[in-house]
Amino acid sequence: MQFHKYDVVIIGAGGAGMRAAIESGQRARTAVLTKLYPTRSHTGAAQGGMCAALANVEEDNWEWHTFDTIKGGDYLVDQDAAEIMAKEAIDAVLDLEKMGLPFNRTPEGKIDQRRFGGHTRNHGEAAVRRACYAADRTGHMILQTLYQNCVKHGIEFFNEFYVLDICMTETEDGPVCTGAVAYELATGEIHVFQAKSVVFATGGFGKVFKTTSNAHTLTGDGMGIVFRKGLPLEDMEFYQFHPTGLAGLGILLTEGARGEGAILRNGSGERFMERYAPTIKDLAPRDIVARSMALEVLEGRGAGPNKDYVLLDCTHLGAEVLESKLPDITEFARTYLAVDPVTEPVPVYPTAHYAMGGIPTNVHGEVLRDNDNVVPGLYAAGECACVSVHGANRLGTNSLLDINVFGRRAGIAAAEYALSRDEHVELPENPAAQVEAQVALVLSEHGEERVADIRTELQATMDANASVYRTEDTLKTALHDVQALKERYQRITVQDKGKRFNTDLLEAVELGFLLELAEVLVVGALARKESRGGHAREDYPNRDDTNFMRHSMYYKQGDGLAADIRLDYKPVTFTRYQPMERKY
Amino acid sequence: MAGTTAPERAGTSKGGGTLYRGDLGMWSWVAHRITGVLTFFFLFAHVLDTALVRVSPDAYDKVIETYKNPIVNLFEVGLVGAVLYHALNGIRVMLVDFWEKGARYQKQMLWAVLGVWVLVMIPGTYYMMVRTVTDLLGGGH
Amino acid sequence: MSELTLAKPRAPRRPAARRSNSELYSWLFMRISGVALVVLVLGHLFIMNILDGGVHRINFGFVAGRWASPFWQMWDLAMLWLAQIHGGNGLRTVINDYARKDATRFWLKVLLYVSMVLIIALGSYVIFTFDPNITD
Amino acid sequence: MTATAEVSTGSRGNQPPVPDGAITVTVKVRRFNPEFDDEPRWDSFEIPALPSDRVLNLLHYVKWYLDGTLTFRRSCAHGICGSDAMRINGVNRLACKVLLKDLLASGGKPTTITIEPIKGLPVHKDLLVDMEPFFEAFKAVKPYLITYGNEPTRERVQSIADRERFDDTTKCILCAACTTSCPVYWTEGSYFGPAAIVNAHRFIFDSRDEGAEERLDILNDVDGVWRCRTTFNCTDACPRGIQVTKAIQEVKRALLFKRT
Repeated sequence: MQFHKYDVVIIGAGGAGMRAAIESGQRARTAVLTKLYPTRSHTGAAQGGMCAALANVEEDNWEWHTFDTIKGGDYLVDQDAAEIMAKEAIDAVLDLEKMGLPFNRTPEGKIDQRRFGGHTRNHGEAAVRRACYAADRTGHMILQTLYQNCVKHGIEFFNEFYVLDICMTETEDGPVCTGAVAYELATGEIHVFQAKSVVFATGGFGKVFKTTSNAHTLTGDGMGIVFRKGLPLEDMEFYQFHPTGLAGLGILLTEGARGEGAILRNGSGERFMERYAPTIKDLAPRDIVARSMALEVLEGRGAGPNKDYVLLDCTHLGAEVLESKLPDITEFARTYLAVDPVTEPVPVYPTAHYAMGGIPTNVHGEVLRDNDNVVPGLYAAGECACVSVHGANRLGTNSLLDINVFGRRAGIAAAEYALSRDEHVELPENPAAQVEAQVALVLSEHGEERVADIRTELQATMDANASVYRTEDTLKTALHDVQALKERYQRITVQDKGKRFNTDLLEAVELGFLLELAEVLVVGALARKESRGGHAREDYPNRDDTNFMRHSMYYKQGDGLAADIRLDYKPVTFTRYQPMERKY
Repeated sequence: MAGTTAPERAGTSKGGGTLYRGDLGMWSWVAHRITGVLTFFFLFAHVLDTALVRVSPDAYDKVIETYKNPIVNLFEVGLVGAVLYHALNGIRVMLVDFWEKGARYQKQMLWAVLGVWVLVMIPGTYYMMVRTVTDLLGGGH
Repeated sequence: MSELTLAKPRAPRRPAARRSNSELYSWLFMRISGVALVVLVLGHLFIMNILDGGVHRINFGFVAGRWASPFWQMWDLAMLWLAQIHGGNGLRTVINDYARKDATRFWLKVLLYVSMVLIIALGSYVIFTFDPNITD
Repeated sequence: MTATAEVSTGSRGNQPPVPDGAITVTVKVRRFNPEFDDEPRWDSFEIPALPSDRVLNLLHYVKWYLDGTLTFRRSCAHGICGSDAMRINGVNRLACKVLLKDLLASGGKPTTITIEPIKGLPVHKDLLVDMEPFFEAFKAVKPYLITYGNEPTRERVQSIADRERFDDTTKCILCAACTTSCPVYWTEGSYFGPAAIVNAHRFIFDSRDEGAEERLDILNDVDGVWRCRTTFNCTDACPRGIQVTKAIQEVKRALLFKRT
């Protein structure tokens, strides 16, 4: 076991983690622990853009952006947080530009902006050009730019260090976070990092689903660790399905395509979004578009031999627009489906994409231990966190915004907290004991269940029973399946028993987190007997503000994988926008 | 200055494995290297043999006789081929270096190099070998 | 007009001195000498091996005839120098690329440079001091 | 087949159902685990797969159902994270961007796919190599925007044409496919390699940047651009379609003629 001491430890090196690191690293001694190389993070897969009311190409202001975010989130958004995000969006974009991000430009040389789903002028009048972008690789550029600036500032990275636990020390004022425990993939060694503050920026858990735009590595590790520590998770039933994944594969085709004018068509060539969102049509928020697509297919109007997908028609955009503004997705369609978007429409279907819920935090990124109190020294930002600026449904581009605004805030807050403490709080006794036991258990011979089988079955049941549309029945099936799989998980075995880059072990541990988070998602979805944003219950098709205008909070009760989940609620913060019916 | 030099990679090249099936450009470079080294070594020998003119006309003529030997004559064809390839590919490399579109047309230029090489070598070989072959076959006069 | 001595606000502060340009010059030399050698060597090969009976007509007398002209003397001298340095430099990069140990690299280069100097010296000496009336 | 035959039949339970239209292909993987092996070796696996499968799917099949010890990196699985650069049938490719249908032997003959780690970096285990030297070279060229003086309040202005000038090299995902395809990089030398130069290019030709001279000085060094032999392996290997060799040539020309 090795021991390290830092002021701030950041877990995860995607957009939020590195944005936090840039702030924290210039103020305090900071270490970034990441299970991947930083540039492998899934921020790099984001395509379309990052919204900010720069008003570079048409009239816009951050209040409209706030409103769109709140309405897009079906009013489950904490409005103070949404205001902060929309207001700070402008500086967030300008900061990135100053760090070197190569945004596309207007003829005057300013940052160019384009339309995006749910982003409107004057509270819903018409689509507005708000998304700042770099072709269809905005996320790639953000990730690279942040990494470049980490190199510039000499940020200390521990690459391929898989954090499996955090250290919590009980004090008079309640639990305080005092460090993190990591497994070094290269050697199998355990490292304890003592820190004054710890920032989680570990991303989502899209791998609970089979068809997903998420990377193989997005297994909800951070959320899982926090949950196992008895800390709450918030709004986990709200999971976003991105409308335009390559059919059958889930590889993302940016909403920016529709922002540039692409049209969704059903099997008979009809532009069906005109029926569901007459004003902004194909640029409706993702939950609405995804549901509309699923309905078209359910009602037999799908395209293709099995009528199981719809078509994204870009053919009228012309080769030049596709090559200059949407080159990557053009290539994806060509590579993976052998479809050329220049000449033929691309088969698409909703794909699991983004967790609106996560580790509850306040607007400074401080992690909540209940509805009112924070855990001193513990922070979270990015997809793993729930501020909540996305409510029940995130608007396109707001995730890239989220990581930059709240990544920065968490980085500053964590560093300043660390600087305000003279001494490190003592670590709990045997901080690595649990991780050592966990690793030893996975490596020991105790069954014949295969990790891949359990994961495959988990993903299959989640796709079938807990995706775009849910009912009491499907969710109960899913819950039953997940619990049976959790039981089987107790008997897994891995073939690789070595210490060097044991990715077999890694996948087994990741599966444990996936199972746990899938269960929370399903339990939450069962309890929320309404339809709101990304959570659509066929048996409760309406929004129920009387009973459910509140955040769900999940707590793990007891130890072990089979422990119970306690459900609690937290009020939504309102500032100036009262809930209205959500029409586009 | 630390931090601005590329790192050494100790213990990298683990033997074995398959041959890298690189771009055509890689093979043209391999050929360029080989022809270059061969020509350079020939140059050593050639300067030494030419230096015999400072010793005596006889010594020089004797050595030059060996150049007229059929086998060595064949080597000379090889030498001309090597130098010609090296020269033509060198021009291609320079076009890649200095011509805006050189990189884009590098493959076409390589085919052109090979084409010109063949076109020159056919008559070249003929003229270099014709006397040797006729002598060898007992023809003459 | 008097010159303003205000520091330009965006004037870059140049860090560190410019390094050596030796690799640049070596690279450039390969191109320039390459072009010259294309003419010199291909011309030489054409004359010596192909034209008018090729190698079969070459003997002491032929050489004597050629080097009587300062043009051919200069041609051969330029070719000797350029080819030696061009080839030597090429071999240097080959050594740099493939020599595994620093010591190997060093000694191979010493060998290369020494032989280059010897050959250039010998060749130049022969061209300049050639005596067509040399006797046995 | 030797020891691998046992593994190939699967030692743990049933294999997943074989989809319709699947064909069986042989995947030959270069294995090496310094923890246990003295020498690298070849392992072969018989895998049922669809023509639309990516090579990454085949590797996952091996790892998940045949031999859990097979080790490689992967993340996004659609060619934007740069984790799974490896040598497939002799050339550097991303495993998630090569489809089986493009590797099938002609005329229905049995297909064998060889997979090896990228060359020129120390092998840690199987297909997983030490990326540190690669990233060190990247860091050495100052791959970040360098400006002097006060920052503007709004964004820096840049014309569409100026932005376009360096667009190609902004696509780099640092997968190392180019660098480890370079014959000069394979040898013992300490050449920076194409990827580092590409990332220097991205800033040298960015009209907002003021650090071009510093980077050019670095690349003018013994281990810099002059070691490039224009073999075009890097351009061929780049999964993002970056004209790598062209970018390197542009840096050379910048050094030669005007320095930017």
